[in-house]
Formats: sequence, C-alpha cells, structure tokens
Amino acid sequence: MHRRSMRAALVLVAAATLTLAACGDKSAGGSGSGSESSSAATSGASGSSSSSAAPAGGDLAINPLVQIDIDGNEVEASTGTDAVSPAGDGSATCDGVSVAMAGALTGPNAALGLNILYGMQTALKEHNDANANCQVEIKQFDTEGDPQKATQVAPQIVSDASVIGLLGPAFSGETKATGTIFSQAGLLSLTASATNPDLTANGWTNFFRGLANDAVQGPAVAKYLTGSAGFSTVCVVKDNSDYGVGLAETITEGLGDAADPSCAADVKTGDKDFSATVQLIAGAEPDAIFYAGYYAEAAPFVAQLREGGVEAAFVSADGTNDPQFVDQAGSAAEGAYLSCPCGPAPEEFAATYESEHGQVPGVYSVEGYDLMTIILSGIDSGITDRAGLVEYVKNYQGQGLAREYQWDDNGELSSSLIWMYEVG
Amino acid sequence: MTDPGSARAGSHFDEQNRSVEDAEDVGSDKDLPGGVTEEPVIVDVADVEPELADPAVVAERVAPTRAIDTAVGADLLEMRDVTMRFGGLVALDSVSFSIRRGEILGLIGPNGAGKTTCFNAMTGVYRPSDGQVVFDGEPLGKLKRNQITRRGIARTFQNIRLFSEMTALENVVVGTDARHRTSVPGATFRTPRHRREEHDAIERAMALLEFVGVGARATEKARNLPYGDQRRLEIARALATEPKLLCLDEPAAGFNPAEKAALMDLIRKIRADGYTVLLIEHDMRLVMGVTDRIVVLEFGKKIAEGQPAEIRENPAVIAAYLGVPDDATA
Amino acid sequence: MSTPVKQTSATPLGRPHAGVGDRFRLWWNAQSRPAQWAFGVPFILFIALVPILNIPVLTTVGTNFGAVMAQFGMIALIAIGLNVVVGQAGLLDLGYVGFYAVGAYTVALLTSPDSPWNQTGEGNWLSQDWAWLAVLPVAVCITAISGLLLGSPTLRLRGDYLAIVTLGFGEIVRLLADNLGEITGGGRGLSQVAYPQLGQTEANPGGLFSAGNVAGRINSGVWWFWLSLVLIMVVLLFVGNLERSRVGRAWVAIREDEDAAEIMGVPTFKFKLWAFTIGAAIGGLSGALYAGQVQFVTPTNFNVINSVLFLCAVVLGGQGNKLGVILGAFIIVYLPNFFLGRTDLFGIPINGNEIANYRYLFFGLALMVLMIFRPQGLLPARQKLLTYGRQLYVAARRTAKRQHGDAGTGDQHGTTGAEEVSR
Amino acid sequence: MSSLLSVGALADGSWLAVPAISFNIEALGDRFWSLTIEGLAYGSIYALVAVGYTLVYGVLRLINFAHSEIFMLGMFGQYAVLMLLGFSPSGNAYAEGAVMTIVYLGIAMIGGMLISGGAAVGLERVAYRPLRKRNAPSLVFLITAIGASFVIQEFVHFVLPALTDGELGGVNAQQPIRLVEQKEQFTIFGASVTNVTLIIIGSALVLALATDMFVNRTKFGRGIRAVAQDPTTATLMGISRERIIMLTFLIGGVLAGAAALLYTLRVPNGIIYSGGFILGIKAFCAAVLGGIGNLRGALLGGLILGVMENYGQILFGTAWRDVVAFALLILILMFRPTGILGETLGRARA
Repeated sequence: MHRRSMRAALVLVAAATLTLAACGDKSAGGSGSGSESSSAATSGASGSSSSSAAPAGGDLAINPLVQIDIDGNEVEASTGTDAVSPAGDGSATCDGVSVAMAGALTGPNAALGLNILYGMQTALKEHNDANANCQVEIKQFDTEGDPQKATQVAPQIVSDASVIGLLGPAFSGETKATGTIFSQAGLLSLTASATNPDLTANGWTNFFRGLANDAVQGPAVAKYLTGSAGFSTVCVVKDNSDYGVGLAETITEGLGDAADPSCAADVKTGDKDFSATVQLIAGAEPDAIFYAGYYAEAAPFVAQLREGGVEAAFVSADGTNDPQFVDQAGSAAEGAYLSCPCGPAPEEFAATYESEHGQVPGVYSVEGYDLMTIILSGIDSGITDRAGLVEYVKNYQGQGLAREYQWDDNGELSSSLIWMYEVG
Repeated sequence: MTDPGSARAGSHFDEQNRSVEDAEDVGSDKDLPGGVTEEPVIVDVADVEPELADPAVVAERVAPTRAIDTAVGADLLEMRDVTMRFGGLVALDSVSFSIRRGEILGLIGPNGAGKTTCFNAMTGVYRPSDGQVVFDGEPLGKLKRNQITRRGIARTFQNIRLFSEMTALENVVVGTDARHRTSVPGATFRTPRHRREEHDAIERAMALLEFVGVGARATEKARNLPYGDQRRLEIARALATEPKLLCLDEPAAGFNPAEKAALMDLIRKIRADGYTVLLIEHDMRLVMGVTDRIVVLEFGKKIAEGQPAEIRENPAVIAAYLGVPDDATA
Repeated sequence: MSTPVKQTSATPLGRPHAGVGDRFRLWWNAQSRPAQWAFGVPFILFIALVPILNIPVLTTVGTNFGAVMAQFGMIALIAIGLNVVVGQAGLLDLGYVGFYAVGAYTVALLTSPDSPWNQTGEGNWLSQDWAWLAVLPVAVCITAISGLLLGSPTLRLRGDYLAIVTLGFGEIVRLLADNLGEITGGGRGLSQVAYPQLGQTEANPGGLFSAGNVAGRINSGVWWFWLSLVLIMVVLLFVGNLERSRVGRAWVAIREDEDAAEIMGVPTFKFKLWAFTIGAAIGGLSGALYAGQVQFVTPTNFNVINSVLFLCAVVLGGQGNKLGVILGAFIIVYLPNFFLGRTDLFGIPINGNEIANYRYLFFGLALMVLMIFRPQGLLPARQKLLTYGRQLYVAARRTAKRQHGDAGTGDQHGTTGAEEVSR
Repeated sequence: MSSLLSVGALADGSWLAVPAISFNIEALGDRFWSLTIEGLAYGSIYALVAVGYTLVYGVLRLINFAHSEIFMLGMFGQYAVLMLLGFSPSGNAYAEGAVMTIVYLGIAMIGGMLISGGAAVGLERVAYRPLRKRNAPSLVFLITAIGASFVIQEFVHFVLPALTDGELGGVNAQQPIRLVEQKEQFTIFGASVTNVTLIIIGSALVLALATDMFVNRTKFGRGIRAVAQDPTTATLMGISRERIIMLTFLIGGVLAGAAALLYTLRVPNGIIYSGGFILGIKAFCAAVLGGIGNLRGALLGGLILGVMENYGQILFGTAWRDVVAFALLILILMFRPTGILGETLGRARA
C-alpha cells in the first residue's frame, strides 16, 4: 500500500512539473527580465559583453569610473591606442626561446591564473603571427596556488634552459616561497597579480610587479572614499586570504578615523552566509562598507547586505572586480564601487580575447597581455639570455593597454595608479 | 559481550558477525580467498625450546611466582552482601560466599540466575550497587579493570575474545605484560629491563602454550586456531597474568565429551600448579566432577553452597533445575 | 573503534606460500640481523639516490623530482605517525593535520621575522645558523604536548566520537592560525622561516637547504629528502622498537578488543594516550620539516582535506604496516606529480595536466574500488610484536620448507634461536 | 659558527607577546532574540541534514561521510528543477505571488528530495553494499565514503558542466534563482522575523515531526528501530535488513534534499560543488552533539549548534564561528561522552 501511494505521488509530481514547465519562462522582478537576450554584464576589466552568461540583474556591468593616484586624486587616464603592440615590426628573429608562466592553472584558484595565461596567449599569438622567424613558446607551470607545490615547480622553470623569462608567480604566498629560487637563478620574475607590498622588500633584483601593490591601492582607495566620495564612516570587512588581510590593513590605515572598528569583521573564504556580519553592520549604520576579498564571497555578501536593509555603498577591490560578481549578486551589485590596479580592457582586445578563449577577459588578463608584450619586445630586440631580459625590463619604458610601464629600483611601477569602477 | 556500558562501543553487528564467523571459520583451515588450500605452519614451541618437552619443566615455569597473603585454605576472595541493580532489575541480591585459596569452586545456576553478573562484579566490569568484594585481604573498591587484573584476578570469556590478529604466542605475551613495567621510554630505547622482560615474557608464554596444549600452534594467528584451541589459548592468556584467582566462564561450551574430559584434566592440572579456580559451567557432570565446592544461584540469590555431593542432594537446587536434564541447561 | 577483524579478505599468516609478500616476509624474518642490514642498507641507499639518478619514466616532468621527493619524505613521516594512531592503536584521527600545523607553526613562530615571537636575529637566544635545528626538538615537544592535551579529555570517547572531535581539533588549529593574525600573520602567513644553514658558497649563498639551491641535480629538494630520510629511519627504529614491545602489543590489543585488553591488564587509556602523543610528535616533526623547506607557512596548507589525504595514505598503503604506509604516502604525493606536465607515456600521447586536474575524481574512484577489493591496503599488516621472536620466525620458515618437501637448512638457526630465548 | 642559544636573551622574557581576544557581550545582549531566531533557522537546516547521519549511523554504525555531498546534490537538484520550470538565473527575486511561490518552492523541494534521496540510495548500492557483503570494518566504510565524496564533488565540478552544456556545475557557484525576497513579516521581542526564516523553520518543523512520526509510529519505522537495536533478531522477525537500510538512506537523502532547498533560500549563492562540505561537517557535529544514532538528538543537536554558533560569532567575532562550534562539541562530549540525549534511535529504549 505504501509503495503504491508513493508511486502515485511520484506520478503526480512529474505531471505537475511538466505542466508548469510548459507555462514557459518566468520573468524576474526588479529591473531585468529573465529571458531577454541582452548584452549584459559588461565587465569593467574587459569593456565587452558576455555572450553566454545569463543576464544578471538586468544590464549591470562594471564600468570604469576614474583613475586615481595614491592620494585619492583623480588622474587623467592614459590608456589607449598608442599601446605597444606585441606584433612588433614583424622582422624579429629568434630561436628556441620560451617564456614561463607560473600560477594556479588547476584547483580552486585556477580562474585567476587562467586569466593571466589567456592574456599572455593573446599577446603571443599576435607576436608569432607577425614574426615568422621568431616563434616564442609559453611554458605553463601549474602551482595550484600552493606554496609547497610552487617550490617543486620553480626548479623546473629554472632548469629549463629555453626559459628566459617568467611571468609570475601569480599569488603572493607562492612568490614568498619561491622568490629566492628565481632571484638566485637571475630569472626575470614579472608578476601580473601578486600585490603584497613586502615582496619588493626582499632585495630580489629580478622581481618586477606589473601593477600597483596593496600599499598603493589601500591608501588610494581610502583617500578616494573619504575625499571625493565623501564617506565619513566605513566598515572594513576582510576575508582570511593573504590578499584580503593585507589590503584591509592598508585600507584601514588609510581611512584613519573613518574606519569604524566596531563593525570591522572577518569572514572566511568559502563562506556563503554572512547574516551575523550583516547584522553587525546594520547596527553600525556606516556610509560605506569596504570588502577586502574575492567575488565568490563578495557577491553573496552584498546581496545579503541589501536584503538585510543595509543601503550603504559597497566598495571592494580587484579581487571582486570580475563579471562573476555582477552575475551572482544581481541587482544588489548596483552602485558598488570596485577599485583595481588593473586597467580596463579596450574593446578590441576584449573581442580578440573572447574569440580566442571563449570567455570575456577577467581581472589581470590585460596585465598578462601587457607584460607578455614587454617580454616579447625584449626578445624581439635580440635578447636571448636571462640576465639580458632582466636588464631590459629594468630599463623599459612604454605604454601598455592598461597603463604606462616603467619600474623603479625595487621593481615597483614608478607611477602606480588605481582605477575605480562602478557597477551600473 | 557482557558489558552494556562499553559493549555498546562495538556495534551490534560486530558481535553478530563475529559469532557467525566464528561458527563458520573456527577450526577450519580451509580455503584461501584464491581457492588455494594450504596447510598451517606448525611451529611447536618444544621444537624451538627443547626443554619444554618435559612437562615438569613446563609446570614449574607456569607455576605462580607471586606472593599471596592468604594462606592455603583461607578465603582468597569474599563476596560480602553484594547487590547489583540495573534500573529496576535486581540481578544480584546480597550474595555472599567466598573462594578459598587452592580450591576449585563451581558457580552454577539456571539461565539468568546472575552467574555472569557475579563474575563481572568480581572482575570489575561492574561495580556492586551494594556490598563489597574483598580480594586477598583488601576490598576491590573502585579499582579499574586492569588494576584488578594486576591484583591477581584473571578471567576467560564465555564468547571467546582473543586478539584474533595476533598469534597465539603474542596473545599469551599480552597476558604476561600485565606483570611488566616497561613503558614507552623503556621500549623505545630498549633498556635492559625491557630486554629482560621480553625474554621472560616469551619464555613463560611458550611454557604456557605447552601447558595448555597449544604449543604446536604458537605462531598461528588466534583466529585460525581450532575452536578448542582458542578456548585453551584463552586459559593460557589468563594464566599469563599470574593470577591468584583464575575465573573460567563456561570453558566447556561447545566441547564434545572427549574435549570436556581433557578440559577437566587441565583444570585439575592448573589447580595442582598452585592456582585457585572459579568455574562457571552449565555442564553438571563437568562441574560435579572437577570442583571441590559449589555455589548455586537462582534469581540473583544464593540458594545453596556445599560440596558436589551435598549440592546434588539439595532440594532447593533440584527444584531450581527441576525437569531440566543436566546436559541441556545450556 | 573496537573493530573486529574480519576473516574474509586478509590472507592469514602461517600459510607461507600464500603470496610473494608472505614468502618474502618469512625469508626476511628468518635472516640474521647482519644479513638484514646487508640487504637493507643498499636498498635504502638506492631509495636515497632515486631523485638524482634521473630514471626516465619515474622522474617527474612538471615538477622537480627532488622537491617532490622532499614532500614525499614529509608525508611519509606523517603516515608513519598517523599509522601509530590509526593503524596500530586503532584510534580514528581525522584531525591529524592539526599536529602537522602545530609543528610547522612552532618553527615559524620562533624563527620567522614576521612573527612577534621571533627568536632569531640580534640579541635573541637563537642563532640564525642553527635556529631551525634548535627549534626542531621544541616543535616536537610542543606538538607532543598538544597531543597530550587533546588526548587526555577525548580519548575516553569511543571511536566515532573521537573521529569528529579530532576533526574539530584540526579545524580549530587552522582557524586559530587564521584568526590570531597579530601572532601568526593570519592569511598572510609567516615567511622567511629558518632552515639549516649548511654549505654556503659563493654561488649558493643560502646553503644546501635553501630553496634557492636549484642548480644541478642535487638541489635543496634532494637535501631535504635526505634529511627526512634520516629522520624516517630514526622514527622507524623507535616505532619498530615500540611495536615489538609491550606497548605495541597493548596497541594491537586495544585495537582488536579494548575491553578484553583492559581485562587482561592493559592500561588502555594510558597506552592510547601514548599512541596519540607519539603520533602527534611525529606529525610535529614533519611539520617542522615543512616549515623549513617551504620557508613559508599559511593556514590554507592545513585544512581538513589534507587530514583526509593523510588518512588515505595510511589506508591505501596498508594500515599497521610501516612500509605500507610509506608506500601509500609515496603514491599520494607522487601520482599527481607524475602526470603533471607529461605529454606522453611510453610513446602514448597523454594530456598529463588534464589528468592531474581530475586527480581527485580518479583518486576517489580508486579509493572506492580499492576498499571493495583490497580493504587491507596494498601491503597488508603483518605486525611482529615480539622483541625476541626471531627464532620462532626461523622455525616457522623451516617448518614451511619442510612441509614443502625441501627440508633441512634451518636446524642450526633453530638451535641458536633456542639459546637466544633461554639466554 | 655562533653559539646555539643565548640564555640571557631567553631569560629576558620580553619576547612573549600574547594577543587579546575581545568579547562583545553588549552586542550579544542587544541582539539576543534576533540571533536566537536566526540561529534556529540555521540550526533547523543542520538538524535536517544531521538526521541523515544519525539514521545511517544508528542502523549501520557507519559515518556516512559522503552525506554532505548528497546535500550538495540536493541543491543542484532543486536548482535544475527550477530551471526546468522556466526560471533562469538572475540576481533579482521573482515576484510570483505567495501561492505560486509556495507551489514552485514545493516542486523544487520535491525535486531536491528526489535527487538527494536517489543519490543516497545509489550511493548505498554502489559503494556500501559490496562492503557490507564483505563484512568490512568501519574504517573501510569511512574511506569509501571519503572516496565517494571526492567522486561526487568532482563529478559536479567537471563532468556535470559537460553534460549540461555549462548550465550546471563547474568551478563557480550557480547564479542564484531567487524565488523569495527576504522581507520582514513581524517582530518578536524586537527581533525581526523574515519570510525566509518562517519558511525554513516551518518546513523543517513539519519535516522533523513527520520523520519522528515515521520512525516511531509506522511499521517501517519500527523496522528501522529493530534493525538498529538488534539486526539478527530483526532479521529473524522477518524484517528485511537490506530494505531497511535502503529506506534509511532514502529518508536521510530526502531530508538532505529538503534542507538543500531551505539552505538555498537562505544562501542563494551557495550552490557550488564544494558547498556541502563544511555544512556536512557541522551537521555531523550536530548529530554527535545530540547523541549519534538518536533521531531526536540530531534534531536537538542541530538547533543547539545553530543557535550557539550564532551567539558565538557575535560574542567573539564572525571569524570565530566555526571555532565556537567545534569547541562546543568537544566540551559537551567531555561532560556527556555519548551526546546530550544519548545514543538510542528514536524511542527504542524509552
């Protein structure tokens, strides 16, 4: 008897499901529509449209707002059309030269590594297509973002004689663990994403950072928030990653009195429920919330903030500056400020990138492209050894898609600027 | 398992499986997983240590070496008004009797009479709700089970509980370890005391195996031994702890008459070697044949105590067992 | 857990020609000590040389083989330690990574310049050169104490409860490292941890153990591997001594039937606590190696999934078998690296990176299949629990031979064995 | 070579810096009731998942480590059903009206229950039954469960996107489909109660009562308790152990599926391949807390854990939530080694 009633229930459910499914699309409330084929989610870092991603929160996208310096003052953007092209003049000759890429290519942190790799590949393709006599190769080394793994990978990079330059490591932790290896081998280590300020204080002569570090981003954004944006109380929330902790520290410092210690909170990477933090913030009634962490947590966090009735501005940084943030947070993301040392991707680049890799450029894709371009231009100028390439980068000065590149003695960019984006 | 407190530790299945497997596997040196039939390796300890071929040497090595305060014939263990309650159930109702040093005492009674509970009270598995167990002049009080063993009470189990992955010899050596003092530091650095104790342990364990008659299977895993040998091995393991009192919980369960006769001989031999023995057994013929005195329990109360001949004639005992033939009480 | 051992799958000892392994074991056990050394030492030397021999298929492609072997050394230590707890004493520990973390953090906290408790440098009590070595015993002791502290309240719990409590402990340790940012650096970790400063040269300013030593075949990874190999030998010796003693027998007895063990006079709680403490100390030792090799410690390296992997190494190799768990550790560490960056195997083109990417999928499947068909692990346990049991093993082999028809040879051994027994 | 140690510096003692942990008792007092209600909502999700652990443990003495993945599959299951119903991922809440929303939620919940229940039964068949036939020790079951857990996670991570053309699974969380917009309904003691909280607590209550009735009142429930208490006797009494075991897994799976839907109402962004793991561990904690093997213990343990960790994260800071949960577990087990309610299944020993 039981069995029969169970079966009957099953049939009923199935029938109901079918009927309802036939009713067709449901439309979402709010500003967007569920099935509308819009060119949604325009990424700030990309400036292009996402084709496959479903429309999220209507037509929200991350749009560049303003470029600021370390004091939070606006600076005229210098991005643009005069960027150095990886193609060069097409007459370069070289043989058996390769560039290594080290970063997380598999595992939970792979997205960031792949963004850089794809950016590099886009540059490489332009170069190799134009220079028939100089076919450079990218050698990929997967660190999984794990410091111990990185120490196993690094010797392979160093001992590969064809590798004359390294783009990476991607994360600060693995850079700390492997810095001595590359430094001792005299191998160029050009990072597109490791933003921990301490990295350039180790005396490594081979290490260059292709973007502003957190010690720039923190104060710059903090000053911008208290200055131009006019916020007087800010809650700083951080995750437990190397990146989040470091960034939160510089932001808090930069905010000074504006940072409200009573609502400073910690979350963990992987958390999806932030109700306690939301309650804490709701009680403090700040003007803005700064979140130091990645989009996977930022998206549910901002959504829950809005559901919890917190209307204060949501500010976050490069870890959140990803189309996925908007996709997942929906309308809650609207109006969020996202800073990034990374520059917005010009449309042409974004289109090429998407056609080659089937996805829109993510955070640091442009850096991957720019830095690869610098290495390639060094190779094109006839450099064939590691020392030569380090020297070349040290003296390099040129325009990239994202910014102008020139390094100081420590390996930091001489003019480190931050971009502010707004979701809208 | 007899102990509800921690018996629930093992799963019910575990127990069930164990007994089922015992039934299937015990005493069968049959098929390997691959279907290959193999003979067991017989390593006779007498082969390794030829002196053990002489029973006198064996008996001497097995004989207890511990000083016992109690004189021969005096009370070694005394149950003083021991009451045991489980919730509303009274399993033992102020039971008093004593075991005298050097005797073989039988403890009998119909099913559920409280024999095993009594046993557990002595060996510290349960603490009496009321009353006292006094052993060798001192109350057992709140001693832990392993401490009680060290004080000199050893037991076997109704449902065999050997360490099945260990060899027969190793099982017995675990028993001898109760008298050893080496701990981690000593063993790690192989101190002289550790070496001495290890030597003693093996020597005594081999003698014990020979004594109970499983010397030929010293290096076999306990679970591969035939059923009867497993029972005898349990006795050897218990003797290895150098007890003043050896408690045997239905050692003849599942034995055929010939094996029972051999067991009776063994029990007598153990007593002759200087041990005191408490025997719980259903088989009346065996109990009557081997014990010096008998205590009869029924419904948690002692109903009779006396020599086998007296017990046989005791009307209360006859009433308790009325209509039930001796052999079938199990 | 009082797990009764089942008969169905294990091949029982005492049936000598059941398999190559058993036959080898009988032969090995019957050898005299010098003979065992004569065979053992070259074998260990061979293992030590594996990372520099550059054996074609064996050597990893995407990662440095020496560094992989260094990691293997650490995980092997972990597996030996966990084997004491799980394999020998039968205590289910799902938070073993906690001890690994305590060991690593002890070293890092005392020697990293990022830490407020840093003891190296001017005016402090640790000299820079010897800091790692000086802190090593400290790390082992502190980890042992942490094991004692965790064990004393929890080891009275039954197996399944112990599992979740240890898992909770492992997580608490990681979360403490994460949350106490002022001391541990939180997510930023502690960098520039001390390491043995040995053999500094012009070309190699950091010395042999420095991560920077990657030139040539004998790089820092190999040195770390050799160091861990030495430590493994020492630990194996001690653990082996324990196994063949009252302690090891007590552990096995507890594993098989805790109640019966206690009734046979085994102080079960005491020996469980010892197992826990010893296991913890070995885990801490491995953690200290980790901190020294990577010279950088963050909480993410110590999450639950690693605990589970360690446990898998033990079960995969064969719990209770010391060599088995080392093999398990090797498989866990080596296999993903084997495929990484490999484009062909024996001439067959493969996409190694893709395979490495799916490693947990394959790993999970392999575990499930293995548990069905070989639950006792690749090398099942055949513990030897007697210090002076050799004469018995000799006799066992002799008997085995006699049963096989080719009698003889062993008699002399037998006599010496008997003498050994009776002193 | 310099000296190994400099004792003077050691004796100095100034090197020892100890961090301060602050307590925010005021905040706890201020928000006590809202924390309690939120904690109960979260706790009832734990409770439903914990039932799966506890029932399987009661019957098989097996820690079904893969139960967290059953829960995770439930999240994907209800999501897939919603997609079939025509909903597409969006950051915004749909406004379908109360009645239709409840109908859709009901269907999604049933979808989640079917997927989870089916997966649990399948897991039992494929992974555990062969082991039972071989009488494997419990560590072997645990390792198999861990293996299965890897396989299910990686299936959703890598294989599912390939099967569904990228619609489901993969490395990122699913874009949420929000059917219910969180709104305050009323307040108790000054604490606001939202519609989502109401749905969660209400559904969990109904399901818990139903399960309790099922286990304690029906023939099948009696079978489960009989097998839990004494499998051999139960078999002799004509109860099919295999069927009871299957039923146990089914109930556990179904409740995990229901919990999955409730969880996604609360945390719409939580639908990711790795999303079951921590929640599963917490639910297992809850089961142990209440006394593993004890149905009501699991329910109680879930609620206690949910409420206590919610207090804890306000008291010590949000980063300490999990520490509070695990420390609570260890503390309680130290004083009550078999959990709060002891270990018997249902009313078997009442």
